[in-house]
Amino acid sequence: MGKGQDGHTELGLKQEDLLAMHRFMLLARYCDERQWALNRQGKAPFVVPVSGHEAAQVGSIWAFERGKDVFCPYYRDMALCLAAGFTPKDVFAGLFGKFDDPSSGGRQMPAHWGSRKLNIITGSSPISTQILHAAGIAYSKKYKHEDSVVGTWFGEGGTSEGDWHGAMNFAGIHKLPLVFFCENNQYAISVHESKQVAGRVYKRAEGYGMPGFEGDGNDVLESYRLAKDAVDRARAGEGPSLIELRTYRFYSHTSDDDDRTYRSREEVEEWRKKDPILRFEKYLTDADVLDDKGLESMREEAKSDVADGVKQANESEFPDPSTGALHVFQEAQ
Amino acid sequence: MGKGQDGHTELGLKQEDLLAMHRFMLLARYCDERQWALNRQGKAPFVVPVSGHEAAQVGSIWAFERGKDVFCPYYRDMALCLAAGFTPKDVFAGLFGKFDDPSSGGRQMPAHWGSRKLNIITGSSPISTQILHAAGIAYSKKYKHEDSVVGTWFGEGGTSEGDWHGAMNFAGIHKLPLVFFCENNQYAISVHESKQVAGRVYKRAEGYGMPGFEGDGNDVLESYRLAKDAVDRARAGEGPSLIELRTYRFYSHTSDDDDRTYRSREEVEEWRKKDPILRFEKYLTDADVLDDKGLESMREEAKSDVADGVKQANESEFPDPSTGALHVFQEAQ
Amino acid sequence: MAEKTLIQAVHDTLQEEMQRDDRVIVLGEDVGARGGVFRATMGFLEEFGEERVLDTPLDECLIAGVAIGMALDGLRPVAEMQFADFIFPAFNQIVSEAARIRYRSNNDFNVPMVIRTPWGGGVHGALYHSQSIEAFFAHVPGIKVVAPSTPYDAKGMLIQALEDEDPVLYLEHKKTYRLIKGEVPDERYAVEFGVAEVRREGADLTCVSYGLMHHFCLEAAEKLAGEGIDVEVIDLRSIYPLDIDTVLESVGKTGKAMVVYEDNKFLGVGAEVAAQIAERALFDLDGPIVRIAGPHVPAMPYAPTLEGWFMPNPDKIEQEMRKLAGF
Amino acid sequence: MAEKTLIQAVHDTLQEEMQRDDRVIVLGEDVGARGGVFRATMGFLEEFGEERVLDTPLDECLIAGVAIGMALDGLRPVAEMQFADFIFPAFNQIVSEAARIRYRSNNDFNVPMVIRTPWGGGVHGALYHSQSIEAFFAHVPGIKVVAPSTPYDAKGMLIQALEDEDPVLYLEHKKTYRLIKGEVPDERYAVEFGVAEVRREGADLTCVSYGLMHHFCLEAAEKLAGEGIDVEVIDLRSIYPLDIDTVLESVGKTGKAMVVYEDNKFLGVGAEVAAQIAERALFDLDGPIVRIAGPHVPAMPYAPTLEGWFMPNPDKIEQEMRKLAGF
Ligand SMILES: Cc1ncc(C[n+]2csc(CCOP(=O)(O)OP(=O)(O)O)c2C)c(N)n1
Ligand SMILES: Cc1ncc(C[n+]2csc(CCOP(=O)(O)OP(=O)(O)O)c2C)c(N)n1
Ligand SMILES: [Mg+2]
Ligand SMILES: [Mg+2]
Repeated sequence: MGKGQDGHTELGLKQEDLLAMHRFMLLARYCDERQWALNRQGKAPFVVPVSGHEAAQVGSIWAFERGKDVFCPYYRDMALCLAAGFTPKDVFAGLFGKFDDPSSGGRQMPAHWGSRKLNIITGSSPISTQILHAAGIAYSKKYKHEDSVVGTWFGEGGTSEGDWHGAMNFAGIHKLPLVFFCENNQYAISVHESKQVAGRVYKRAEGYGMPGFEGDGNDVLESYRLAKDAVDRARAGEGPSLIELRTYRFYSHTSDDDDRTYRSREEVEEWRKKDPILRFEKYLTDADVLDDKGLESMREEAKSDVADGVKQANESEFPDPSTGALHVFQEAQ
Repeated sequence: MGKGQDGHTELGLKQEDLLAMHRFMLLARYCDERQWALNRQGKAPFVVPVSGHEAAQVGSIWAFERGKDVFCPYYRDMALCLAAGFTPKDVFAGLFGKFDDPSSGGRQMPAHWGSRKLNIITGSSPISTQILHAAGIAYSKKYKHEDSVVGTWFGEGGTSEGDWHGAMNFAGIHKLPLVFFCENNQYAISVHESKQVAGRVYKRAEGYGMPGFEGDGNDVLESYRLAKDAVDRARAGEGPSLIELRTYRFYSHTSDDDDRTYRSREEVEEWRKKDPILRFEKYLTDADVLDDKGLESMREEAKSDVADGVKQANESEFPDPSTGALHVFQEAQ
Repeated sequence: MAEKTLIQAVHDTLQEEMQRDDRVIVLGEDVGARGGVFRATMGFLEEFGEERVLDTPLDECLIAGVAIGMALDGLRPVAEMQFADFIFPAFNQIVSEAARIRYRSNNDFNVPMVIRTPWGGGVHGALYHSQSIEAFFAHVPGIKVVAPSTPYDAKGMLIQALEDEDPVLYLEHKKTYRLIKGEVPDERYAVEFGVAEVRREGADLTCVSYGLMHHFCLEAAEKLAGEGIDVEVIDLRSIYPLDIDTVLESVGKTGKAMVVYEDNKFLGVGAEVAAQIAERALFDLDGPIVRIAGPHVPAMPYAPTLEGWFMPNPDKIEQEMRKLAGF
Repeated sequence: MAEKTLIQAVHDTLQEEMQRDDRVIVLGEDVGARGGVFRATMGFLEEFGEERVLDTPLDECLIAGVAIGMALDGLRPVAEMQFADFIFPAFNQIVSEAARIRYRSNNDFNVPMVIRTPWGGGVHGALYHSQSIEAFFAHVPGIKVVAPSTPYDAKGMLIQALEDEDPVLYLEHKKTYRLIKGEVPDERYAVEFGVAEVRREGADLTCVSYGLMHHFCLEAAEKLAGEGIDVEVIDLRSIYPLDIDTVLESVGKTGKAMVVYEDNKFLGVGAEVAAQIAERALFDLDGPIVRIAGPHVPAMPYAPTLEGWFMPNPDKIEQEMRKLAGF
């Protein structure tokens, strides 16, 4: 945890922050477990897991001001989107492709997050395109003299596309209020980091004239701390930062993948021991924020919220086929 | 010059190297002056100047083994291509778009170099595409256990495209026998380096796991020294390097440009004083390689070779229109 | 009302739009001090400052992606691609992102951006400064593609593009930049997309084209008039949406159709026009649907002999018109 | 001779070609330990080693550009784009480089590379895992585009692609991967490009298609046979070069033509086929040239209700065939 048992106070976090952060991590974890179960039952053809990344996501978004700042996440960021305002029902409406999926009304695959209301910019499948949108939005904020900060998230695989390079370069040149977060889980589907990234991601920051940091993405407070410093710098007009949060995904890349072809069971086990949620639970009890009973009741509450979300999403409808032709362009008024 | 008056001996260069290097710089300079004159006379609709870059180009290619190593230059590299085997006649056949233009038989604009015979890979207009070709060729050389080294050249503007990023990353991952040369003349047409490159080009090397160096591109021996070390490392299996050679172009970007809109005359004058050819002439006299008479006769010889080249290219034919449809695909045998 | 060249019309309109709406911002390579390599943004830097007249790094993917971000945040970016031939690094951002964002977000987001770019040949630009790109993008649902051929339309369609709530690819034929002059009203007006213009009426043959070719077709038609061949010449102006009704109406009258375009023939815009005629007006026809287009080679070569060989020109068009009229 | 699925045919052919020629090298995302997300290179890493079975960074521009370099240096790279939808970052390298290198260098250089990619819908892939991309590339002179629809052709055309001295885009419809089985001879053979195959003879109507749609067309044709409507079904197989002669011959016999494709209609492959018929065989026709294709929306949505709405299917095709036959 790096800062001892009252690390969070030093970071300016209150108990209610800790509880809320923990709640979103739990919600994400249980949504994930439920979506896999639904997948096995044949009720969800496609699943993108988040487990393992919860701390990196919740910690980093916690540094932003919701309602004012803007987020360009990627498909892995379920915990982040929950913390930004998605409900479990929203997640499952997307999973099932129902008409009230807030991201796309059932048009996109699950985990293609987006919501104008929540300042989560619509995402697509092609990797890393959102990073340039983030740069454009950050430029616009600066141009309009709004003091919003933009955050964008991507995997270490995402750093390979030209879009990443362009956005880093542009943000560096214009000292944009933008924070780049790399959730480095060491694999892009099956491709190991060593075949993906020459050198190290965070070390590239200097070449773009911005500071780069590496942190433990399984530590929600460390993720928060690095993010907070970067967001503060950005808001103060001191420009962009790159933060690399090392983590691991517990499951296969998606339900279409089988990670046994490329990751040893030992390696997966090793990382499961570093479970960011277990780790934060230990912090919470050590810091006397919660006792075992408190932890347990938070778990129960989160589970039940997730179950409710599944139920509501289940009861909702598929989009009407007659709507398929709508919204290619603005409809004639 | 950095190394004092016998710098070249320490670098392993013989007098004949120096004379040849000087000759190619002169040829390039006079070709350039002639093509501008032809442009003014309405005899060459399009001109890409090289003046100012001669030392960076000749110095860097001198570190390679011609006939064995492979070159992926860009349009600015006339001096480099002359040193690699182009004749002045070849240059002007390309300038006029004649059938015996070795690069393209008059199909491409001038300065789109290429020659299978000379291991100069065909280049195009879209910036930076050649850098990935260089990476693929370097991979192929390694795959085939040939000990050729590949060199690729580009402007600082060229570092902005995703192709550059991809090639740097790929070369770093696979420790390819490849040297990247950035001829940084501080402008991409009118766009100043400060709006083009966040941070510094050579400093980006580390982020790709390779060494990066900065050198004075108006110093042919320094350009050679940096290139030689890098080529040696590459040939020894120690992987790629990035070398940034700072220089300046004396003329407008091309004959379609007018640099007075974006460069002060003072700045241009300042850099003209650092003329790489004058500088090398001083070195050659200081090192007693040539006296003034020797310099003068080299100039005369180069000028007359250029005049001959213009004459020959003038006498040659335009491609026959009936050939326009050929070579889209391999012709049926 | 003043007579302007096409490039002047673009320049002045953009300037006026920037004066009236500070959401409008231009970005691209050399749009600043240089004023654009074709001078479309000449003087803008001085007038609007470097934040609104943004010289970007040499990265078209960045230009498009950043413009999308600006549009998502409420600005009206006008992104310049220095030459149409260099738009391809931005293909993914334009096709996968700009064009799909409204649809994929179920109308939650939209991308009101304009991409301007000089296209077309006949200027000794060789393979990479002469290309036609309209067919690639007109094929993509979610983006509009327009190609004004007169200064009047250049103004009206640029204003329309800026008012559009969706991405517009606005193509400027570079050979027409200074070649084509025309009256441009001072007041602000929009030219609707998806409305073709019959610029010459005729009874014998319908000729459909756009861009520089449209002017060549008019020229050819004028010559044939002397021979008593009366060609109706339609300027599509907008490639997508395509005003097929105007074309069909004309074909219903003339019974003969040809499409002239500079792009290579295969899957060029003429293919779609011909296919729609063949689908909807087959029995109006008393001659084959003729397409005159560039040969199937990768854009036009540099040598004057080869460039001439590549380009459709008024003579070639005139011959084909005569042939079809006599069918 | 063995019965294989289409994906097996691709896998086995690639494996055999690598065994016989060590210039053949595969590269792409997850082609190594993962064996490709569709298992096209399963077991290759173990057999050929990681230098020949090259897991690349997540950068399609890199994949194409590096493959071009390899081809220029004498290798025979087979680059995999994980999904056709993700080929766009490589658009510039493919269109500006691979396709133009022979022409621009006046035959001095050439690029014998193969790009394999899974395309098409009907697999719950939504907007970005369902796209058709053939029209973009078939429009580009200098690259060949093929789309085998049977395991037999998958083998023969992959071998042909590897023997070709120019770039080939080899499209594998992902819905056919396991759905379509067929006999595949053990010996090595090539299926020539530019030769369409009449897979069902008929006198009343010519139906042209490729990929998954070809199988749907066969299905629809079989159903109509019971009603006495006799449809000739042509599998184009190769989009460029396009075997228009086979199509024209058939149309000369039936007098009616339809083209079925999954891509959106506007400037899709059907536009070119229709235009060529309209240009060369207009007076053979006694019905409009019908195109059945996807609607003009940015690829197919995820929800089953919407996916079903988007995709042409045997029923829709059957109805259109009946309508046209009765014209
Ligand atoms: C342009 C593009 N190419 C390929 C893919 C297929 N793909 C989806 S996710 C992925 C791996 C991404 O890895 P990383 O960025 O590390 O994120 P992670 O999944 O590990 O969180 C790949 C190759 C894609 N979606 N888009
Ligand atoms: C993809 C692409 N975009 C834009 C251009 C237009 N263009 C040609 S050269 C150039 C500037 C290049 O600058 P730099 O790389 O620094 O090289 P220099 O000319 O200074 O030697 C530009 C923008 C192009 N050729 N290709
Ligand atoms: Mg990863
Ligand atoms: Mg430069």
